[in-house]
Amino acid sequence: MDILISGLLLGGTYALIAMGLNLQYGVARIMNLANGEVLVMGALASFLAFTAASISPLITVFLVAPLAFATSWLVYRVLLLPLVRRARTQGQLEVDSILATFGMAFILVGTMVLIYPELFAYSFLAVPVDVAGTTVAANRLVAFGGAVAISLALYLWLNRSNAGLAVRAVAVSPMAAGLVGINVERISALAFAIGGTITAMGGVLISTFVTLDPSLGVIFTMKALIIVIMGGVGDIRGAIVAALILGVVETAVATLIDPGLTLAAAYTIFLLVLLFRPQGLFGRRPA
Amino acid sequence: MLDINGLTVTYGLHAALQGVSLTASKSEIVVILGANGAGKSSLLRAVAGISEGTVSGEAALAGQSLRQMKADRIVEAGIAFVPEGRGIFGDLSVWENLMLGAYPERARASRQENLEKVVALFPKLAQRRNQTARTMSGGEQQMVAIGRAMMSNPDILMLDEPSLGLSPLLSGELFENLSRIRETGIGVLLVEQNAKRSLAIADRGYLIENGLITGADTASALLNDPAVQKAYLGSG
Amino acid sequence: MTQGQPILHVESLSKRFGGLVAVNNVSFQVLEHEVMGLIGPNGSGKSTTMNMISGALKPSSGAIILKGQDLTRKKPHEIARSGVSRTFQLVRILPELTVLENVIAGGVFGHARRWGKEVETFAAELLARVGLEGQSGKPVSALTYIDQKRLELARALASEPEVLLLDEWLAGLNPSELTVGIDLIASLRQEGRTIILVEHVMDAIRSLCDRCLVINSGARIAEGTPEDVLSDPEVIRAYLGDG
Amino acid sequence: ADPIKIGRVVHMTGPAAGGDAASHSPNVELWVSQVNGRGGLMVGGERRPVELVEYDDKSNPAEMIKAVQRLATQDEVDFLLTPWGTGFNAAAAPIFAKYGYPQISVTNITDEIEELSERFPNMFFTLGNTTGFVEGLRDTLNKLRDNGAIGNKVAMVNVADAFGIELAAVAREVLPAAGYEIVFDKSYPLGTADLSPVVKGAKATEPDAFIAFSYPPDTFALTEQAIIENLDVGAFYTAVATAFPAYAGKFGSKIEGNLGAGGVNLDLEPMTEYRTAFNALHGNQPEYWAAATYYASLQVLEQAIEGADSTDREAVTEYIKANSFDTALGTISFDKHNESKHYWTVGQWHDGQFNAVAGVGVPVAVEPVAKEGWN
Amino acid sequence: MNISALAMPGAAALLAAAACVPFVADGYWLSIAVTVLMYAALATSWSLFSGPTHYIALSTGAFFGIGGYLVGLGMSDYDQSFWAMAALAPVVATALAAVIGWATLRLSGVYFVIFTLGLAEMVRNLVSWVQNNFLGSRGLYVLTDLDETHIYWMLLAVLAAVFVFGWWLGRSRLGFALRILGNDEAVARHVGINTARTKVLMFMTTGFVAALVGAIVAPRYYYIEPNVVFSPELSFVVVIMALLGGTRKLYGPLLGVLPFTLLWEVISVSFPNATTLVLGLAFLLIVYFLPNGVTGLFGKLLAGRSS
Ligand SMILES: Nc1ncnc2c1ncn2[C@@H]1O[C@H](COP(=O)(O)OP(=O)(O)OP(=O)(O)O)[C@@H](O)[C@H]1O
Ligand SMILES: Nc1ncnc2c1ncn2[C@@H]1O[C@H](COP(=O)(O)OP(=O)(O)OP(=O)(O)O)[C@@H](O)[C@H]1O
Ligand SMILES: CC(C)C[C@H](N)C(=O)O
Ligand SMILES: [Mg+2]
Ligand SMILES: [Mg+2]
Repeated sequence: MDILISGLLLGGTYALIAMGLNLQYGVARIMNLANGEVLVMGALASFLAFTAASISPLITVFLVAPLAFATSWLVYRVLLLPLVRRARTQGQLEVDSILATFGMAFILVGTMVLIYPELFAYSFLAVPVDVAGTTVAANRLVAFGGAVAISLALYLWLNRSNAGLAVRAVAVSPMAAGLVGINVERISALAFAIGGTITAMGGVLISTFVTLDPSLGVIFTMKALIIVIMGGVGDIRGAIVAALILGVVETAVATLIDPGLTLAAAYTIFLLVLLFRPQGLFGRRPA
Repeated sequence: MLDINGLTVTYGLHAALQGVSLTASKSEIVVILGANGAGKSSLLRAVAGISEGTVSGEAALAGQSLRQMKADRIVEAGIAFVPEGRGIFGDLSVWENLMLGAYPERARASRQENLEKVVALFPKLAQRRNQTARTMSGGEQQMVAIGRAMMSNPDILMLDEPSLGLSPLLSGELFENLSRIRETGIGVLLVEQNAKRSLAIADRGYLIENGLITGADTASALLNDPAVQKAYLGSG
Repeated sequence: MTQGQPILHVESLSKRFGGLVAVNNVSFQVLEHEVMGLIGPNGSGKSTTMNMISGALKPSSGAIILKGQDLTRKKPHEIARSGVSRTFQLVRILPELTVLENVIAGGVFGHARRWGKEVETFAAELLARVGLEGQSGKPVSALTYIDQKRLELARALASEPEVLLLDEWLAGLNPSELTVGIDLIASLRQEGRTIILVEHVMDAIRSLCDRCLVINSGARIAEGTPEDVLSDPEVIRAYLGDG
Repeated sequence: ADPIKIGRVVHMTGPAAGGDAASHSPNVELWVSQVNGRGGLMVGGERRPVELVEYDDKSNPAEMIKAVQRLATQDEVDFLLTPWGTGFNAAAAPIFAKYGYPQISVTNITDEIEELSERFPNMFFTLGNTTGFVEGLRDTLNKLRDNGAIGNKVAMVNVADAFGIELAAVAREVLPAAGYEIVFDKSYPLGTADLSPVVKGAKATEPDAFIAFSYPPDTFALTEQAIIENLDVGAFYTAVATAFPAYAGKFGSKIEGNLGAGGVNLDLEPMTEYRTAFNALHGNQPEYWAAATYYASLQVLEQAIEGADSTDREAVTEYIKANSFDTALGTISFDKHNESKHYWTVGQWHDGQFNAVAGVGVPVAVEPVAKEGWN
Repeated sequence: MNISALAMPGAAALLAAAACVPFVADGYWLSIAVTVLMYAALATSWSLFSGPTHYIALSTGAFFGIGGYLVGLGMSDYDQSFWAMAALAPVVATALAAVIGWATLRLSGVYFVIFTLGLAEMVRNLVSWVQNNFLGSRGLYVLTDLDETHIYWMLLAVLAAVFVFGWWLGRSRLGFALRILGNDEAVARHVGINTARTKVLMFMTTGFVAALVGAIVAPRYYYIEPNVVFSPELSFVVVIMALLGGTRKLYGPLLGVLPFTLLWEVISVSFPNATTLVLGLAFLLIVYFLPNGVTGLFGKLLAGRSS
């Protein structure tokens, strides 16, 4: 029980880390290596707002969203679209976007170091809450709530709205999407921007219980990539399920076996999933 | 309706299409015949706005130029395209494919009406509405692709080798269906290898060789032209 | 050339994808020097059968035996070495290799293995054989569609296979090209190659096959000479239509 | 007059950046502004200003080596400041030695001091050694045990990285030898997202003391989890970053009585002077551990240059070995292994300040007290 | 014919010239040269596998780390000589590469990329855990009498060996199989190539070289920390340098490493306070203005001159 609850909470955190990237990679076909840095940016914003102006992260989360959306949109239109347009194959785009977003990650880290080079440490809702007999931190619970709300909203949007249908169509086949009158570039930009927004919002929520510094982004990027791949590229359910599995497995291993083996366990699960379902939990077979 | 004028497509240094002009109207089937690599697909892809090459020349639908438009605007203008290899959403259901067909604004109002037309034409699509498109057989996928194109309420439907890989039975059905589509008032611009069958249902035809139009006539005239018979009807 | 002994035995072959039975308990034999047609409606399991013989798919049950050698559980490269060559339903050429290298690729690792000057000479001969002489230095992207098909055929021949699998090799050719294609396969038949042919082009089936197997929904519905099976009412109903 | 060129390699980004930004950089700024405020260092009868040349290595040792080489051979700096981190100081040692620069290392905690100083006679050690640190912790625990504040049961965790592994390995010998029973002993990887299983596991063993040989992000995470879980122990120790003002900034009064690596004696007059000057320049407090020692290392360099009355590196190195220096830590000198046996090992938070409660060769102003809950 | 006739003596002359660098370069330039050689060896061997197969392996950091770590561990804790450990480390890494190669064979494309990216993390964690629980070391010092000159020569030898191997590979069946595999794996299988074995073999080769390089440069670091030797950044940098140079030619990666290292250096020196930021900008510029890497640019220049 203990393990399950803590594990699910951790899984919620992972979902926050991975959902945005899943949209960006699944729909806009950009393997965004600056994903972690965007998350840390969100955390930095939250930290500065909290310490300098005593703004609660729960407010910052909504302040950050439009900003992240606008910048991500711009980044896609200005920096990434030229790469998408010139790429002849998916492989070429992958290489180009790895190089470009790696550069962006550097730029973001460099910028954050100029703004605030030390640890972003503040305390928000660090109070115990009892959930079915397990003590958990309120801030983690809030973040979990955020993860649930965001994934629910995302799921409904993707499956119930016209724009969501278009997003899924682009994820499946950009070429075919163009042929049914979907403006692929606009939808891709939209998906990329929403992905960036979710990641930045995740950063705000995560900063309430994780102490970060400007250089930690790469850790989140790696985790996010693993979750996205494990869940199946372009599938929101997959990312969420994979995140929860990882959360529970890591907690179980840390509690029952040895905390030193959590990451090893995570990778083992990852490998097992890929060996038995090479396309990821909810992924599509390669055509 | 669709007027193509001096259309040229080049891939790098190679000119696949060199100043091609042709027209297609509503309620007619126009077939384009040509050897492999003659530039037929290049032509359709350029009109549909998904050419990988450099396009120059003019293409207009009802007087509205399509040249500067992206694929999605062209669909909006009234041209639907079924590419070689069908280009359906393999991972979505049959029904979702059809619904996506009605994504363009011009098609939203008449969605129900078009859906009825499509289902009347391909009853199987209604039976298999929840099947993942990828798991359908080749012929069924072709129905999905054509049905989806019709859902966008087009004035002109362009098809690139729709009978490729279909069994004799299914390709027979396909050509019948094309005639029926014409009856609904849609113009059909068709690229086919199966010259005999396509000329049999077509109103007019064009011959294209090495990127140039080398002949244009009514379908029946083409069918009886000895040169055409030799080159495209395999009467040897 | 006269037909010889059976060299390929397919016994009770089945393939299931989840709930779908794509190939259902199919058995047949292929004789040496024979061209056997495998026809049937779309989705009837032809490609799946070919994929199992070439090892691309693992059979769910049944056996495939080539010249006494059990290929059922073998990997594709092992099967290729045992003497099975194939082309693909959608042409698959190696885009970054030259025309000649594409053919060499077939002759280095497969059934008959050559290397160095020897394989180059042999590959050049094969290119001439399929009508591509003088094109060996070209990048493959410069080839027309039919030439790409020729190239794929030359690659498949380069290992001197015991059995050649052609899956809709003629699809997409226009009538005049089709004539050329049919002639090319006919000349292979003359040489005494053993071929399994999947086609929807009835002219080709009629003129090329010694014998035909018709399947529908994964199961055999007819077998015999092209004339016989193509006039079989069941085959007409399921496959040909009355058109 | 001719400026004296001083080189430094900074970790602006990467895993070592946070430590550098907290313990080194602001002190370098402070020292340069003070020295140049005086008109420079007094050498050969004239004041020569200090000119700083800095490069960023992004926490990459290969980059650092290149940058140090560049400082030595291209910029031809007169002196080099030492980099942040044990590994970086080790990697830099051969180059410092090759060009004869004195290397007054600070953030460099190791038990290999003897061997290193033999190999690199220019290398000095100021922040203590691994065993010293663990012994300081043991002595602190002993005092608390003697007071009856804690019993013998110790839960120990460590970050599975060189620093944490090394300290934990020493502790596994030192603590049992002093009669402690290690009831919980686990490591966790750097970058672990959720440390609640660790704290829960430790709590389940009902320890009297909790010891974590931790790094900055996990120092924060472990403390927060302990608060959430209400881990009620008489001694709660975390390692690197406990001494950072950000630690108090985050947890406020809840960390009253927390123990941690480092600490300084706030009653020492030179320490107060240093902290006041720091605050005047930067508008905040320096951290309570290596910052003062790093500043002291700069003072040592300053006094050695002026004392040797030369920028000759050999002369300065000899001067450092032979003399004692008045620094923010008080008067310090180096033993035959170039080690300054003047350092604090354990500090404790009290009223928003982190006071040393154990040290080697330095006065300690306060005695450790038991931690009484998380309020 | 002309060019290849010149290639051998040309390469030999180049090698001889490179061997003399330590006699003329001062410490700084030598350390740049060491860096160049290190990355050149890593990037070239990386592209032997990843170039033709298009499998972007991000495992360099893992194998490099194993090399450095084993040297540190052996010398610090087991009193082994540097030479013994430098010989052992690549063998261990190769064995590990074999196991991982077999386990991940079914992964293609991006799945393989991500797995290899995680590999360095996983190995670092396992190694740390083992050390923590069973070895309990006290800091891994690599104290040798080797200086940068020796390291330079060793790396040069490794690089030369990698080039010779690459040259041989380009003419061998294995190399040809690799090219086919990179074009179309299904075709490769059906023409009789044991794609699994081919991939694993090459993966092992890159693992071997990376570990060897890691072992050789370990004395340069003096102190081995898992979180430094198992750096994911290294994996990325190697890939980026190789892609920048172009992976189609054997010398491609070298053409990436050289300008990249120098650019990196220029930026570090010119923008000491914003190195990372400016590097990021430089990266973007490279991606936009050098889409085909340095060899692509070369090709263009050559084509431009001949036409
Ligand atoms: N994306 C492309 N890049 C470069 N060349 C191309 C491209 N697409 C087509 N070509 C070339 O342009 C010419 C015309 O090709 P196109 O596909 O239009 O012919 P087609 O008449 O449709 O032939 P098929 O009957 O084989 O479909 C061919 O030589 C082909 O190789
Ligand atoms: N990988 C797969 N997963 C699920 N179903 C599959 C798979 N491959 C084939 N099928 C299904 O198996 C059946 C047989 O397919 P197969 O490709 O063998 O048909 P075919 O006879 O070659 O048809 P065509 O003439 O259209 O090429 C089809 O219903 C198809 O949808
Ligand atoms: C004193 C310390 C902060 C040293 C640092 N943890 C290191 O070992 O690199
Ligand atoms: Mg075409
Ligand atoms: Mg088939």
